[in-house]
This record gives sequence, C-alpha cells and structure tokens, in this order.
Amino acid sequence: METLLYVLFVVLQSFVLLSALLVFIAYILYADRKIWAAVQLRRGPNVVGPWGLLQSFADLLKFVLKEPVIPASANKGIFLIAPLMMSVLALAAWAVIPVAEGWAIADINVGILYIFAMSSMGVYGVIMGGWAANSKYSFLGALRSAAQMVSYEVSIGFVIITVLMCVGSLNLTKIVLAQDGAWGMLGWFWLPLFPVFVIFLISALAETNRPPFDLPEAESELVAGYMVEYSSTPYLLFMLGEYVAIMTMCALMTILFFGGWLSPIPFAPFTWIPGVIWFVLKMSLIFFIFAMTKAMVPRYRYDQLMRLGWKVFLPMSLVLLVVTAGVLKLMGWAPGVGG
Amino acid sequence: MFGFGILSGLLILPLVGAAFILSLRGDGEAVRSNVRWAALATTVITFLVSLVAWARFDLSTSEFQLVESHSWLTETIRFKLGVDGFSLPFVILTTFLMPFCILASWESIEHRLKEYFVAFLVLESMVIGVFTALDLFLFYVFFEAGLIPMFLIIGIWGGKRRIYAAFKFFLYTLLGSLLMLVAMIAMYWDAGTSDIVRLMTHKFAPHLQTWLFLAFFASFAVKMPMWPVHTWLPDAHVEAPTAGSVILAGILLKMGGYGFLRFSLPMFPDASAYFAPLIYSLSVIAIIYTSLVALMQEDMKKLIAYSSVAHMGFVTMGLFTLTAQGIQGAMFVMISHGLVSGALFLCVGVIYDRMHTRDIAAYGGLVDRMPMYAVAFLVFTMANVGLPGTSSFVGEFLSLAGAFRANPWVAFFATTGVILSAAYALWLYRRVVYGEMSRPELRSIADLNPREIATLAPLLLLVIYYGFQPQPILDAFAASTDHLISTTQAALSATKTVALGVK
Amino acid sequence: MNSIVADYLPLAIFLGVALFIGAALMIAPFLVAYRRPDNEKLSAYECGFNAFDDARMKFDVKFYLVAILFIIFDLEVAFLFPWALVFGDLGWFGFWSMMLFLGVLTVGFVYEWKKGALEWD
Amino acid sequence: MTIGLIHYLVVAAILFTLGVFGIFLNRKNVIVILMSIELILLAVNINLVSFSIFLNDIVGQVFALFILTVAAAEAAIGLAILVVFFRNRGTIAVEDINMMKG
Amino acid sequence: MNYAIPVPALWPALPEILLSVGVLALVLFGAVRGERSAGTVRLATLALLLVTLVVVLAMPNERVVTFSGSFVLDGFAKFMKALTLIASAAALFISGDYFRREGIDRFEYPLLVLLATTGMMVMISAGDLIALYMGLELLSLASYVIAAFHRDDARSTEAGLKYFVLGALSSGMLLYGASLVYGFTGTVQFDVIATVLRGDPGLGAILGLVFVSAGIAFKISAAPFHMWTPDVYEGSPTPVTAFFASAPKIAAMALAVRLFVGAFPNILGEWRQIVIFLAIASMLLGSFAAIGQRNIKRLMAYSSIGNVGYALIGVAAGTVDGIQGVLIYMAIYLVMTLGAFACILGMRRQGVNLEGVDDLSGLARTHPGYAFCLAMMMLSLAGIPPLAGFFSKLYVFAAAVQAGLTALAVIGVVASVIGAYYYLRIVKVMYFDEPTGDFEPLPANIRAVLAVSTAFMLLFWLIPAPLVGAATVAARSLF
Repeated sequence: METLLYVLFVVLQSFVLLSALLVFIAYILYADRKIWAAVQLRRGPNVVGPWGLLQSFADLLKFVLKEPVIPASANKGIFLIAPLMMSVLALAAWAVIPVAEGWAIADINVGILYIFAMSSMGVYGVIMGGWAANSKYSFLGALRSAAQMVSYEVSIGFVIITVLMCVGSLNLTKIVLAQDGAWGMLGWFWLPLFPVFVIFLISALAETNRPPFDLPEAESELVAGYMVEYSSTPYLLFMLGEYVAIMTMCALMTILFFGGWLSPIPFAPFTWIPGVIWFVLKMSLIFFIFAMTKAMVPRYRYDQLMRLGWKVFLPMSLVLLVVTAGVLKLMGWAPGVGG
Repeated sequence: MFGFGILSGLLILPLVGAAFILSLRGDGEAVRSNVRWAALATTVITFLVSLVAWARFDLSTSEFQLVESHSWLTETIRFKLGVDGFSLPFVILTTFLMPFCILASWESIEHRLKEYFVAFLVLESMVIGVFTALDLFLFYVFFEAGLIPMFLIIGIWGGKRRIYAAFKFFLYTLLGSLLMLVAMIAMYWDAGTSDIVRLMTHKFAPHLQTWLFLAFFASFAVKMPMWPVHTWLPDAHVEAPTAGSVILAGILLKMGGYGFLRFSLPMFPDASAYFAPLIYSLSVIAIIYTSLVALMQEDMKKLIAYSSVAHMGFVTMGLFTLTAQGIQGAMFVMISHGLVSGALFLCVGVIYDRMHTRDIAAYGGLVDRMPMYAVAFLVFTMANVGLPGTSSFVGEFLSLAGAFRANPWVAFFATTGVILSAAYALWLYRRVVYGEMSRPELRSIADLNPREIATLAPLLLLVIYYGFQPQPILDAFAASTDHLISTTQAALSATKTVALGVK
Repeated sequence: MNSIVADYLPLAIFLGVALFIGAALMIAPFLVAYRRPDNEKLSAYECGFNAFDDARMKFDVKFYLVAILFIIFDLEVAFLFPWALVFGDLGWFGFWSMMLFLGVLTVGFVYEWKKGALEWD
Repeated sequence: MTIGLIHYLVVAAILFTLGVFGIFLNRKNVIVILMSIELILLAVNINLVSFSIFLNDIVGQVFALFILTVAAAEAAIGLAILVVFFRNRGTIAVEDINMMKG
Repeated sequence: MNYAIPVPALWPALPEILLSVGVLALVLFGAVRGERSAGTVRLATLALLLVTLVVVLAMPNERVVTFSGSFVLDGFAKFMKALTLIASAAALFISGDYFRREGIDRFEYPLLVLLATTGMMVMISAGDLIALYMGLELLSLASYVIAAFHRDDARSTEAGLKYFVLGALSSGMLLYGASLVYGFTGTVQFDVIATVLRGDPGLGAILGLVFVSAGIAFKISAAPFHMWTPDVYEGSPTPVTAFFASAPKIAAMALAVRLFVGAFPNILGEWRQIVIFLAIASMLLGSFAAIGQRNIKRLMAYSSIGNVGYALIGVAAGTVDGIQGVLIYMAIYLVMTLGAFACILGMRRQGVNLEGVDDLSGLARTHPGYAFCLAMMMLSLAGIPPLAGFFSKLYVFAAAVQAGLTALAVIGVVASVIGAYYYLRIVKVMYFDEPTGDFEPLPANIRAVLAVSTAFMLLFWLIPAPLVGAATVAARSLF
C-alpha cells in the first residue's frame, strides 16, 4: 500500500515536471522564432493569441490533425518507433536533473553518467528513422547526423570528465553544491574552466544539430535530412526530441558551469528567490545564446564541421583535461572522497 | 681431448667423406670420377679403421670394450658407445660390405651420383651407430636415422615401383620402431637409466617384460623381417638399386637379429622364454612358406629376397632356443647371410646392368658366354642352399642343432626348409645359367669385367674360407654367448624359484 | 525495498510517463486525423522524380571510420569516469597511469590524423 | 521472491547459450554473428558483475570494465574486416564465406 | 578510504615496457614518415625484438610477482618469452620480400606483429585472469588484422573474417569460463585459485574449467576446436601464416600451461581428461586430414594441429618432466615451422608465389640445397631421428609414460606414423618426381633462416644440453 502511494506520488511528480518542461519548450520555440525574426527585422509569430503567444499550441493541434503518411517502401515498425524513441529518451534525461535543491525525480548517484547515456542514445532514433524511411535523403541525413553527433560527443565526454575531476562525484546535486561558495557566480566553474565551457557550448550546438551545425537537415542540401519522410506527430516527436535535447544541454551547462539553482550573488535578497527560478533563468540565458547563434552565424560545410570536431575540439579538450588534472594535482586542489 | 675413441671415429669417418663429396662442385665427368673414388676411399679407410678396432678387441671377455661415454640428453641418457662379441662382427661386416656396394654402383648409377654416395656414406655411419650404441635412445636414433638415406636410395635410384616400395619400407619400419620407443621410455623410467649395460642387469617385472618384449618384437620382427610382417622386404629389394639391395639384405636385416640379441634375450628373459613357442612357429612358417613363395618367383631379386626371409627364420629360431649352439648358429647365419645374399644381389646386378631386366625367363645359357660369372654364381647359390663347405652350412647346422635340443619338431620342419631352399636356388641357377640361350641379345653379353671381379672375388673367398674355418668368427662371440646364456638361465631359474616360492 | 531499487524506481516511473506522453502523441493522429493515402503520397521523396535505385546503397567508408574512432574515444571516457571520480584520492601513480593511457591514445590519434582518417573532402 | 545470484547466473547462461547458438545456427548474415558475440560478452559481464556484488569484491567489476573496452575494440576490428571483405566479395552472407574448403 | 597505490616494481615487466614504448614510437615515426618507412620500421622492429630478447635473457630465474599479483616473472616465463621473441623476429625477418613483391609493404605490419608479441608476453607472464585476457586479446586483435592484411585479396580477407569470428567466439568461451572460475573461487589470481581449489572444487569451478579449456583449445587450435586453422593458414599472406604457426602457438601453449599447472594443479584429474581428449583428437585429425591436402599452407595447418596434440601430451602429464617436454617441443616445433615456412616463402615462379605441393616436384634437381632443407624440416616434423623433431616427441612421450599415460603415448606413436606419410609425400615430390619448373633464386634472408633452422635440426642431437637444460630450469620454476 505504501509502495503504491509512493508510486502514484512519483507519477504525479513526473507529470508535473514533464508538463512544465513541455510548456517551457513551447515558449522556447516561440522565443526561438521571435529572436530569429527580430534579428532579421521581421515580426515572427503574432497571430495566435496575444503577440502570438499561443502559436506553439496551435502548431501542436495542427500536427495532430495532419495526415500521418508512412511511405510504402518504409520499414513500418522501425519507422514509427524511431521518433518515439528519440523523444522519450530525450525526455528521460530529465528524470535526474535537479531544477532546485532536492527537486529531482530521481537523485541517483550516477546522474551525469545517466544523462550522458541518454543523450548518446538519441543517435539511435536518428539512424533508425533515416534508415527505416528507405529514402536517399533521409538515409544520407541520418548518416551525417549520426557521424556529427558522435564526433562531438567525444569532446563533450572529455569536458564532463574535466568538471568531474573538480567535483569528485557523478551526482548532479553534488556537482552543483561543489560550486557553492562565497564568491557566488565567480566561483562557478564557467570562470576557471572557461575554455572547457566554450568547447562544451559549441559541441552542444553540434550535438543537438543546432545551427550553424544543422547540416543533417539542411534544406538546401538534404531537404530535411532524416526527417524528410515524416509528417504529422511522428515529425512532431522528432522536433520535440530535438528541442528537449537542447533543453537538456542547457540544463547540463547550467549545472556543470553555472551553479545550477544557486543564486549568482550569494547574499540575502538574492538567495530568497527560489532556486528553480534561477535555474530557469540560466537555462533561458543559455538558450538565448543558442538562438542568437542560429540567427547570426552562417552554416558550416560538412568537412569543416568534422574537422572542427576531430582536429580542433578533441585535441583541445584532451589537452585541457590533462592540464586541469595536472594543476589540480600539483596544487592539491583536487577534492577527496574521504581521503 | 674430448675422449673420443675409435668407435666415434668409425661413426664420423663416413660423414667426413660425405661432407667432402658434398663440397665437390660441378657435374662433369671428372667430378663424377672424383666422387666415386672419394666414396670408395672413405669406405675402405673406414674398413681399415674397423680392423684396427678388431685388433684392439679382447676376444676372451664378454665385457663391452672400446667404451666411450659423453654427456648427452641428460646425465643419465648418455652418448655411450662400445662393442662386445655380438656387435663387433656386425661392425666389421658393415665396413667390409660397404666398399663392395660402392663398387657395385660404380657405373650402374648414372644420375645424381653425388647424392647417391652421400646417402650411402650417411647410411654406413648410422648402421655403425646402431651396432655400437650402448644407450637405448642413442641406439634408437641410429636405428631410425638409417631409414632416411635408405628411403632416398630406394625412392630415387630404384626401379619402376620405387615410390611404393620406399613408402612401404619406411612406414612399416617406422611403426614398429616407434612402439619400441614407447617401450624404451618405459624401461627408462622403470630402471632409471637408459644405459644398455646397466639395463642388462636390471630385473624387469615379468608382467612389464611381456609388454616390453612385444613392443621390441614389433620393431625387430619388421626389421628382420619375420613372417607375416615381411611383405615390405620383397618390394624394397626388387625396387632398390643393386647396392641398396646388398646393404638391405647384408646389413639392415641384421639389425633385427642384433636387436633380439642385445635387448630381448638379455633384458626380458622371462618373456623370451614365454614367447619362444610363438617365435618358433613364426620362424618355421617363414622358412617353409617363404621358400615355397620363392619357388614361384619370376623375378630374380624377389626370389633372393624371399630366400632372405627364409634364412632370417633360421636366425630367429636359433636365437630363441636359448642354447649356445642356437645363438652361435644364428649369429653365424647372419654374418654368412650378409656375405652370401650381398654377393647374390651383386651377381644379379651384374647381369641386370647388361640386360636391364631381372626377369628369370629373359635369361638362359649364360654359361656359354660368361663362364667366370657362372662359377661365381654357382658358389654363391651353393652357399645360399647351405651346402657344406660354405659358410652358410655352419650357421644353419648350428641353429638346427640348437633347435633340436629345444624342440625336435621345430628342427624337423626347419630342415624341410633347407631342402626347399635347395630347390628354388638350384632351379634359379638352372634357368639362368643353363638352358637355351633363347634371346638374341644375350649372344653378345660380356663376362665379368675387372671391377666386378674385384667385387665378387673377396666375397667368394670369404664364403668358402669361413665354410671350412668357422672358428675365427665363432670365437668372436663365444664369450658373449656364454655370458648371455648363463645370465639368461640364471634369470629364468630365479623367476621360477620366485614363482614356486609364492605357490 | 533495497536501496538500488529505491534509487532507480522513480527513474523507471518517469520513463513510463514519458513513454505514455510520447505514445499518446504518436497515436493521436491515427485516431483523429484525415487519412487518404495514394501512390504518390506513399512513394519516397526524391525532388519530384520517381525514386530510382534502392535507398539502402553503399555509403562512404568515412562514416564507418568515424564510428570506429568514436568507439575508441568513448571507451577512453569510460575509463576516465571512475578515475576522475577518485581523482583527489589517487596518488601520483594513479595520476601518471592515466596520463600514460591518454598518451597511448594520443599516439593512436596522431596515427589516424596522419593516415588521413579525419579528412572529409 | 527476492532476486538472488542464481537468477543472474541463469540469465547470463541463457544469453551465453543464445550467443553460441546464434553463431552456429545462423546461416544468413555475418552481422548477426557479431551481435551474437556481443551477446556472449554481455553474458560474461552479467556474470562478473553479479559475482562481484555477491562476493563483495570489486575485481569482478574491474574485469567487466576491461571486457567492455576490449569488446568494443573487437567489434571495431571485426567490422573493419567485414568492410574489407564486403569490398572484395560484395556480400556478407554466411554461406558465401566459402573460398577455402577441405 | 585512500586509493593511493604504491608504485609496483616495474623492472620485471621491462621487456613488455620496452616493446610497448617501441610500438608507440614506431607508430609515430611511421605515421609521420608515411609509406616509405616500411623498410626502416621493419628493421627497427627487428632490432627492438632482439634487444628485448637480450633483456629477457638477462632477467633473473627466480619467481618475481608484481602488479598486485597480475604479473609473474619466472623461469618459465623467461623461456617462453625468449621463444616468442625469436619466433616473432624470425617470422618478421622472412616477410619483407613477400610484402614488397605483393605490393602491400606497409609499415603497419611489423607494428602489428610487435603488438601481438607484446600481447603474447603479457599472456605468458599473466598471474591472473584479467592479465591473461588482456594479453590474449592484444594478441588476437592484432592477429585478426594481419590475417586480413592483404586487403585486396579475397582469400586474405576471408581468412581474417573467419579468424575473427571464431577467435571472438573462443575469447567469449574463455571469458565465460573465467567468470565462473572467478565466481566460484572468489578470486582471479592463479595461485589463490589453486589454494581455494584444494578441497572439493565444486561443480561451478569445474564448469568454468571446461569453458576455459575450450577457449584455450581454440587458441592453440586443438581439435575439435581447430576449424578455423586450415582456412586461416591458407588464406593469410604466407609470412603471416608463418607467424601464426610459430609465435602465437607458443604463447597459447604457455597460457595453457600457466592455467592448468598454475591455477588448477589440485584438480589435475579433472582437466587431464580434457587435455587427453584434445591431444588424441588433435593428433589423429592432424595426421588424417593432412593426407589429402594439395595446398602446402593448408597441409602445414593440419600439421600444426597435430603438433599441438603432441605438445598437449606433455601438458596432460602435468609433471615437471611433462612441462619440460612441452617446452622442448615448442622450441623445436618453432624452428621446424619457421624453416618450413621459409621454404614455402621461397616457392616463387615468374613473380607468383606458389602454394601447391605439386609445385615442389623435382626440387632436388633444380635446387638441391633448398630441397635438402625442406626435406629435413619435413622429416623432422615427422619425428625421424636424429633430427630435432624426434627429440621433441621423445620428451613428451617420456613424460606421458612416466605419468602412467602409456596408452596416450602409443596413440601418439601411431598418429606420428600416419603423419609421417604426408611429410614423406613432400620429400617424395621433391626427390622422386621430375621437375616441372624452376623457382626464382632464394632471397638472402630466407637462405639465412633456412640454413640456421636446418643446422639446428641436424645438430640438435649432438648438442642438446643448452635447450634441454634451459627447459628443465624453466619447467621447475612452475612447481
């Protein structure tokens, strides 16, 4: 009985978190389009609801009502599982993200490993979708996307390791708490590990197929990449998966480099503001960078993209890892578990 | 400096000659001549050295002499050489026959001369090794190593079915001797030594003896060869070149008999006594059956080969009588057979070189054109029959006498074999030397040339000499024979006593 | 309920809820949307042409190379995770062991670079 | 019912058997063989980790980590060889791996 | 909890360290210099192998354990490592011409051999299951690649693929067995396993032993786990086959000895049955299956299967003498195999490498010396005295008889007679048949290897003491 209640409670929690996340994403989408429009001196969505605020919900409705087309030559089962997998895995990562102290569905002690795993698995959805559609555009798009995602994942891995060395735990809450200190935002890892942070930021763009690294779905080359054969909610699920992944990356950056829910200025009036607000603010800020990049930076060529990943970021992150380790060791700054 | 004695010298000398021949370059007539002379010189020198060894040998004792021992595989498995009364005659026989083999091959071998003589010299070294080795494993090494040159001799310079014959020869012998190897290993672990001298005094448990005896028997019976594992021999003989046949019949077959004398009898006396009836039966079958088979042969070499098998039957029979006469007779048969069968093959070789056929039917009336040859062939045929006045008579008589003491029936059947041998040998002689000179090619056939005379004459003289004067040979192994008989009988009675005591 | 299950049960539940939402979205149009498939609609998109050739064709081996490289480096990360976790408590031996490991990987990386495994043109 | 060591071992044994049978009974595609091999290694890892927990001894997990790495390297090399093979023969069907016989 | 580990003694692993550092340096060198560096890298690799050999020989004979028990240096390891290094160096030494003429002379080959050698060294010195596995895989992975080294040749790639699939399967079996052994003894360390298994071993550990044995049988290509061997030997480029037939065999045999004698001495009765079965199956299969072979590389594959069977007789004995026999066997086998493969590499006519037994016909006429060397190798493989091959068999048979396994020795004897048939067939083809064509003159390196190995075959019986003595010391160090 007690267990059942507990389960119900967790289900409720999950629903709340997921709904909040989805609503947040709806407005992130809106913001994305608005920012883009603003940079190009357009108005962006402005019809549905006041200032177009309900645009995303209208889109959702439209997706649901559209005809779901499954190409005749497609491998139907995999064709449908792929988007589902993509979105569910992206959402699953959020189970361990602490939006405020103790505000995580499951505060497991290998949290960052779990996120790393879940975000890596996104590539399966891409490959499956691209392959199952049995279309050249989607197949090539899937290959490109997969290659791109795994290339940058390596650097992301190194970056995470670098941060971990400074923390000594895989638990996301502990990572955040490790940045807590008298210096406030100056004590967060973005400052001492600034180069690492930059690598992570750019890699995150590539990892989530965001512009300027949106090669796999570049309309001028591949129409829409691996999603070309998708329509209706299967397409929506892919898009959703992408945006959730972007949010995950933002959240991860917030946790790893920006002190999670911690207040940037560690004294009275600011510490009264609930952690979740800080968290959302920080995420939004990072997303703003993403959106501005999309609006302003021209798209990379594919070979440049791979070169950047393998020949610049990988060696750089490796060197930074070694340097960080050396400095920590020499200075004796490395945290001990129980020394 | 390293304590190498005369026996090592005997081993090494042919190898040195072989190395020298190998170092000769080119293929011209001069080189070929050099190769021949070098081979002949080597074998003659080896023979002379072996005579030195004989001179140094003390006939009055059964001890091993000229012993040398060097560390080899382990401290217990040593490189030990030595000779006693049983082995020395074989060493001399080997070194003595070798020059004749070389002479017999003088012109009949036309291609790959160098390899041929190298193979022969290596073979000589290995055979000497077999007869002088005083360590089980060393013995085995030499025993087997001889297979390689013999395999090549049959296979390269043999007749039409040479490949079949070479393989048969090799694999038969190998199977038998590998079983012996396992037995040797068992002996080594049982006695803690592989020194033949010490093994002779080691008492193996009767149960173990049985198995060891059978394993050794497997090897020596094939080598002898005894019926029914003799079938490789006619093939090998027929296909081998003349000199190969001489070596095979004259020396290699004796390894089996020597093996029985050296290992089976002294080391497994109980098993020897136990298996003696079996050996008798096989020997008698061999003598009678193969004689009958010999009668049917159309091929001269095959006939002589079967007659060898029959003669070896006398040897095994004589050995396992475990009497002084029997063993002496067997030894004598072996040595005499070495001379006689070698000579017979040489005789066949003489006409084969001229006519290139061994078919009995292809000849006839040779006495008109080849009187000297007819005389020589006659003497050797008589010797093969075992006529008094030839060396074979002494041996066969002694072994029959021994057999008579052990088991009169055996002696009776073996005697029938003597009569049969007279039949086939004389019939062969009649068909080849007398009768119509049916074929025109025979009219121009030439008599023995000087080289052939030089080859056959010494053999002829020895065969007759030892027929009248067997004592020098008998003396050589008299002491060893007495020693063997006494120790064997002692061991046998000891076993009996134990058996009675237990009961 | 032991602690591992206690830690991970919420995770499973969360996954279930996410799956539910995803599946609901997925199924919705099949229930409510207009559907009238025809041949043109169901054929693979190829800029207006009829599709020729199978879409599951040979592709550049480069993609495959990237996958292999990824495996290697990602596994390196798998070793780095536990190392980074106890980094503070490791002595210099532990430190240098990992540096050696990274060094070996770097050699491999240089080899790949020089062999042109990282070129895309 | 509590889940004990034996359950893990049984699961691992089943996986292992599946893997072995996958290799020997599969007559179609080499990739399936590669997957079967991974299945075997997975079974081993399950064994090692459950033993490690059961024995309260960390070595099993260390071993498992090593196996993971090597398995990946193995898969990479296997696929590389497969690619080269495909380039030469144009097929990866199991029954076409038959140039040498006897 | 403090994870600070004291630095283990590194010097016992100096040979391995040397090799690893060498590999890394040469990889960099080769990568920077490009394809032109193949010759230089081969020379450097050879030099490195020889230097390592010297280092190995300079190591003490006493048992030294380091890396928390994972690494064992003793007389046995020393002996086997020396053999392995010699084998790798020789296999590499004779490879150059072949690769150059086939146009696949890339610098990766020597490096992969070097890597495989490092793996073998680790295997030989393994003190626990993890080190064993790591060494084995390092060897295997490098081997898979070099089997398929001729990447434009369908046979070579097929060989690589087969080797990979069955090799991976065998690793899997070995690991599964290892996991069971770990689970039921609670340790991966050999000496501790031996102590734990002193009493009643229990079904789990026995099951583990069975799987481990199957895995090892695969690696040493003992029947009935030999299926990959003929195809891999035939398909791989010939120098690679030479390598496969020599060095990894030795290392795998060392591994078998380490495991059986090092970790399971107290359940000898259990594993002896397995080993006897493997030995008999291998000897008979090696003898019978080789008879019909027309491809000499394939024939050598069956020959190697048979030879493994003989070596396993020594393992089955499980005594000092048995292990000594195995060591001597492997050493002599190594020389014979390398000699034979040097001959096979020399079979080249009009720019094409030949592999048919019939291509050798009449070799004794055209190349007497060459034919003589090959004949000596074949007769030695057949176990005819006074060639070295006889003594290798003598020692294992002796050990078997001593351990009461006379029947096994007799079966071995029978098998070796059957085996002699097909070895003799090669001699026959060379000496008795008429020549069908001429080979190109032998390159100097092949001549050198041939001369050395033939001299070894011929002279071993006169001076056996160095090898036998070393093997005795090595075998004693295990007990």
